[in-house]
Amino acid sequence: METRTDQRQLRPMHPRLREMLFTAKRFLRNPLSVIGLSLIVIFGVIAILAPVLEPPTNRDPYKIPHNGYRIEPSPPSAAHPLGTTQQQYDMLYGLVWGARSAFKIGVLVVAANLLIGIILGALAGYFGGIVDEVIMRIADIFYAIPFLVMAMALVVAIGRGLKAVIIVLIILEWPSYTRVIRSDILVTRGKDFILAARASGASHLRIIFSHILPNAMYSVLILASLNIGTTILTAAALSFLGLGSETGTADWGQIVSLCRNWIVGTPGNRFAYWYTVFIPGFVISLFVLGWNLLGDAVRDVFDPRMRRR
Amino acid sequence: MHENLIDVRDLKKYYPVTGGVFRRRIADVKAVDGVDLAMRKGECLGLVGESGCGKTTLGKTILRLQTATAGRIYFGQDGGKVEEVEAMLHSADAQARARAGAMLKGMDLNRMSGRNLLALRQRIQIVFQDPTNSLDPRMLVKHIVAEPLTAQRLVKTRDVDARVRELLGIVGLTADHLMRYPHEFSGGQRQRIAIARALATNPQFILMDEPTSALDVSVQAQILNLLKRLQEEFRLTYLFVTHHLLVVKYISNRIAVMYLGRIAEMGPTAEIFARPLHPYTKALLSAIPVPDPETKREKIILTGDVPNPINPPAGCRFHPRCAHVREICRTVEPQLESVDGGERKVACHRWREL
Amino acid sequence: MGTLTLAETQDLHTNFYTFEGVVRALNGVNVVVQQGETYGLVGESGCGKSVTVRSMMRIVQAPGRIDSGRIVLFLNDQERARGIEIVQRTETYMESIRGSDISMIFQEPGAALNPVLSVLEQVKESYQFHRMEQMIEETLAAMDAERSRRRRGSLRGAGAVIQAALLRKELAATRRFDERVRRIDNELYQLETSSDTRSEERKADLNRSRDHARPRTGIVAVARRIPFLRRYRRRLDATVRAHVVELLRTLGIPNPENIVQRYPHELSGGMAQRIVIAIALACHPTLLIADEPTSNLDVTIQAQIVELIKELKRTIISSVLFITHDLGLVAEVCDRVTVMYAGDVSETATVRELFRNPLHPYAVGLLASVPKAEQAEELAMIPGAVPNLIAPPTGCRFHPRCPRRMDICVREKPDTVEHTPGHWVACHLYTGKDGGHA
Amino acid sequence: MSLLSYIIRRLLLMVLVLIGVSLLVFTVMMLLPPGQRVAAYVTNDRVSPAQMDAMIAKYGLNDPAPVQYFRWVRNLLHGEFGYSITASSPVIDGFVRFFPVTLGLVLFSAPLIILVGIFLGTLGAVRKDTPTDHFTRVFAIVGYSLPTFWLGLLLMMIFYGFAGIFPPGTVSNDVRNIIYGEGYHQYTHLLVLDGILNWRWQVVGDALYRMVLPTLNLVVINSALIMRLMRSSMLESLGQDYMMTARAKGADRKTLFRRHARRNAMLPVITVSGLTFAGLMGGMVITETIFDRKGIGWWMAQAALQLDVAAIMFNVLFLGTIYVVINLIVDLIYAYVDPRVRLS
Repeated sequence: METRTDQRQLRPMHPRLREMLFTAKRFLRNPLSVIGLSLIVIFGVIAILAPVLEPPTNRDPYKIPHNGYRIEPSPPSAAHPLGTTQQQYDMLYGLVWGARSAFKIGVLVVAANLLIGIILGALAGYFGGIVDEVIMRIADIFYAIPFLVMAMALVVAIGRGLKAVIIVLIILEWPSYTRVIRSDILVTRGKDFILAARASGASHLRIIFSHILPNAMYSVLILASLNIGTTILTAAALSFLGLGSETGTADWGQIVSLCRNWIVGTPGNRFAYWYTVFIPGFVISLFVLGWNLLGDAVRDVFDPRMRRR
Repeated sequence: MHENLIDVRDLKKYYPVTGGVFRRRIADVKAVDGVDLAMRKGECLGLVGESGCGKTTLGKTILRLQTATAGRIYFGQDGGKVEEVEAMLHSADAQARARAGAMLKGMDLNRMSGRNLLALRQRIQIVFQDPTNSLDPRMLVKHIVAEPLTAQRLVKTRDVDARVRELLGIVGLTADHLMRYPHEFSGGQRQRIAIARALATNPQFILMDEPTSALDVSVQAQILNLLKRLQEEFRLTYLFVTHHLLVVKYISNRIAVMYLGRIAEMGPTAEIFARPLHPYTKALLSAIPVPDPETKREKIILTGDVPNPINPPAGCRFHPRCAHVREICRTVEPQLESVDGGERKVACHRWREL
Repeated sequence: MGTLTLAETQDLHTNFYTFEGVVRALNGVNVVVQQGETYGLVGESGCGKSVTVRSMMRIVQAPGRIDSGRIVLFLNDQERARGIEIVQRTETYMESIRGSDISMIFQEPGAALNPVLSVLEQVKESYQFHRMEQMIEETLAAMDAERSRRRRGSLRGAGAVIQAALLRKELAATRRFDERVRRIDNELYQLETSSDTRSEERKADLNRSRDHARPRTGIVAVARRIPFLRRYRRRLDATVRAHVVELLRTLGIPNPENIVQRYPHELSGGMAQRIVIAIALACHPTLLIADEPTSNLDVTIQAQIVELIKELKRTIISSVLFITHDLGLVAEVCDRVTVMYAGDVSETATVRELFRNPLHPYAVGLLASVPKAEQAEELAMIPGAVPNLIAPPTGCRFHPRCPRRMDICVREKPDTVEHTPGHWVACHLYTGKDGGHA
Repeated sequence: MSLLSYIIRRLLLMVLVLIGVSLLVFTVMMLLPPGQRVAAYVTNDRVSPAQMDAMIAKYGLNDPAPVQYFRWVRNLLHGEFGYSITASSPVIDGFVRFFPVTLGLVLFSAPLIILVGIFLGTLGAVRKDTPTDHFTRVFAIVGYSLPTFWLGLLLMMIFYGFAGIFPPGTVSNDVRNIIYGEGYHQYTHLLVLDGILNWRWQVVGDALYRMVLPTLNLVVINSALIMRLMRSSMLESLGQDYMMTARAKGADRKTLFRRHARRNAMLPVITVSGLTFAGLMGGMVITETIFDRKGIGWWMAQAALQLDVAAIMFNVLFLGTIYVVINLIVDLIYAYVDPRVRLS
């Protein structure tokens, strides 16, 4: 009765593994998180298997093949299972390889931001003072301009294309990571166990790496998983506006922009071109939804109030 | 006098209060405002007072978890040498004061840094109030207890495990508990882990910062008995900070009563309980609810709250709440003076008459 | 000390449905508060003392639920005979007695006050919820007195006439509402004894109309929203404010006119606790429940608050139910006391009897583990820790830590027996069932 | 800190941030070659390459960056913002033309976004774990998973493309004739307001009619965040100790939710409502592009596509300034509503 685990009489298992199993169990109990996870896994599999599912015909696999330049989209057929967009780009091919682009953008941007955010946030949060003041005031300036508007200006300055979009998103998103990490570090820094570590003679580096970061990491991980979704949305919006990838690139936002002119059908069939509008946007939504659900689930699982006492 | 392990002289700790447009320092919270305290080897000094009186700050400053605003902390220094430096510091000769300043770098815990400080860290340790907060929730017990050893590389890596097991044994836990996280333990057990960690480096001095106030009554007894046993077994010196007077009475040899950043009264436990001199101590002692329905005592009910330590009252800090206040109390701050020429000290203008 | 019962719980089970499982917080709790006494509930954290009183006021927070048991109140002479069972009563009925007949004060005065409402706004609600009729009457009386002093016909006089008319309307509506509610409650009370099925339907009907009953203010409700007409409320507010200030003054709060305008974060802990007490005492309740009212306060402030509660007990309140983990406070404040452990009632006796002659091994251990004023020898300890109530120990919940455990303790929950008159204990050592030593 | 010194401090900080914003915008534009930056200084679109080079020399676009920065700021302070190719007019004229369109939509949709968010969030919290709650939560999570542009296109496809109602554009041709016709005074350039002032209900009706879809688009996307925050902050508020005190006083459900819980729960929502503006401006670029409303957002999108440097710089600077000011106002409201900030 001394501890909880006594009651369950678990086999001797490494405690870290036990914690992970416990977390996984909680995670899987929530149907929404399972949906989120499955969506991401499905997209992941599609992205990995892209060369198998849709073998590239061009030298550059991210160029969507198209036969002819006929302006009207064509409906789904045997040759084009999901139909084609304006100018006869194959929808399915674009979507499958677009999944790769989406992961590339999301993962690259978020990973870079995590790195920048952790370094700057740790500097600002742990040492405080003038370092903190400078970093946070710079972050304030980035915060002061509406995100998408600033992204547009930056893309114009750097030059269009997927690479530019990725760079721009990294430049613009680091402040939110830095803020979150900093505030979490401030909270953690005030805890007694940090004082105890100092009383034990632990060095600054040791305190940061073995006490503060492991405890302050969770909210930034939540932020990261939620942010992959918004990152994809912004990248797609830029592509949609014509500032992202070039026409014909396997990129979801780009495919949607090809459908802009087809919302009004033919006089006989007002929904004649629905597929070209509906399908690519739906795929983006599912992908973003997956990440958002996942982020929510991660938040619930790691919420200190939801954890054991 | 020459047995003192710790000798604190005129210690002050102020926290700045910022305000105005440019967040300038506009005032100070005078958490600790001129404290002299000496602790002998092997004793347990109880530091009591109400919240906000500065007792926790004093403890943490002595441990150099915070740097004092002013004052000296001598740890394990030869008493004669301490007196010599103190005399030089207070001498009229500017040269002597400068020399004393240089000497302090090696003697005063508050001025030490780097290697010297690190070496001292082995000898002083702390147990916090709330074990839920003082144990890193993402570390295993094994690593928590070993931290003081590994952080300073005091023990060879392969010996760490054995030492941790030994420590857990000392505090009444078993090797089964090694591979667990703090949240898997009850409050009392967590406090045992914290105590094991404090013992890891074989310290001479441990600051007990309200170690039982977050615990249940029945568990409190377990921990108090453990602490008492450890003190005898390892000849430890405790500074026991608490607001619980009966706990202090049980565990301490001597008591220091703090009020608003200063020590109001100190002396041997039995004497203070038998014959409190300071009006604040009297009120404090009479306010303790005694777990015995048979004894009904007259209570001294103080009026008002503890004043704000940003603007402590002039003169005696206790005077706005004191029933025996005289004119002198409002203007002149009483100094801690010895009652019987020995350890019994009190800071009150009127202790003789009351 | 009176011997009439004021409130009692019978075999109360309250459970919390948490993520990790069902926390069986109360395991059939029976407590009796008598008229005129200060009754103590002692135990360590997690023993269920707070849950017990929250159940008695039916303010257990989600995910908690009273699953079975009865709570019976004997608040007035009419109910004296049989009492009112409140677990089955509607929420609106509970709202009418909370803060009026039974009030509660809490452990953390800082958190118990709403940070964005001023002291006045928080204290005056007690009057608004329960003493509206009296407040309007007083306002009208004051206005009448004022008018007779002033000459007729002035413009301000005309305004006052309209205001008084509105107040009278509101008063009438309040009275009609109170009358209606009283009728429903009366009929419900009569029906509770009868057991035929028709009465069940009628009861459900009555409960429903009780829940939907609102004061029908008609034109007044409209007037409240019209800027000029709304001014009639100012007079009423002034009356309530005067009551609040007066109340704070009786509680020994210096400078109450100033304090009522403050916000909670500007108050010290002791002052905040006095405000919480003021909220609870506004309507002169019969029973005051004090849930660890001084645990987070300093010793000298604690002494002030305890003294205040004792004083109020002498003057205003009939009974106090005092919850604490501090045996010292119990000895000082209470007449009778119940010791709880892990959702079980272990022992009930007068304070003197309990301290002199504790029977239950837990009570014995608890008393021995507190440092006394004259403590010389080593403190006694109870080994182990409070169990997790998701999977509570079988039989007597104390058995894993009990030094006098018997076989039967593991199997069977002990009945509560009256060992000597007025001294009740739930332990197999005294039930007469002998199970042999383990 | 007193409220006054709080306000002064915030104003000073605001000036600092604005200087920072101008530096940032300038830095971004310095990434472009001088040949493109010169557009910010020309005043009409008939400029030959030779004249271009002359202007680069004249305006010192190859000077060291600090020199250029101060010159640029001086020009800004004199109200010289350059010539916009996309607006075919000086930037300032374009601004006067485009801004009212955007402002009209913002004034219409922003209150709706906040109200819908607060209402649904409160509803979800009060009815926690009921179908209502689940519905609002799904609404929220879908709301911020949908791409703005796609939702806009879908709305257009369904309502305009299929049902033939809610056409795109700011006004119909008839109404345009009224507006530019005789006897119609454009007092504010806001269609709805001008329509009312001129007693031309046709203008008001048409302007509102065409704002339905864009508003719906913005509300669905932007209220999700507020809703979510309102729900969680309301739930937190409901779990506080003071709710227990209120219940122990005998408060009824209505008083509990409205007076005790919602007032506290609104505090973080106030802050985030300011942030919503940033989302709204981003949404505006997309929404105006899709629904063919010639406002600031549409202008910005055109300028970005056609490298209209003057317009881009001006818009970024303008939106940044507005955003900073709005956040300042929001903070002041917060300080006013929460006594803890006001008086601590």
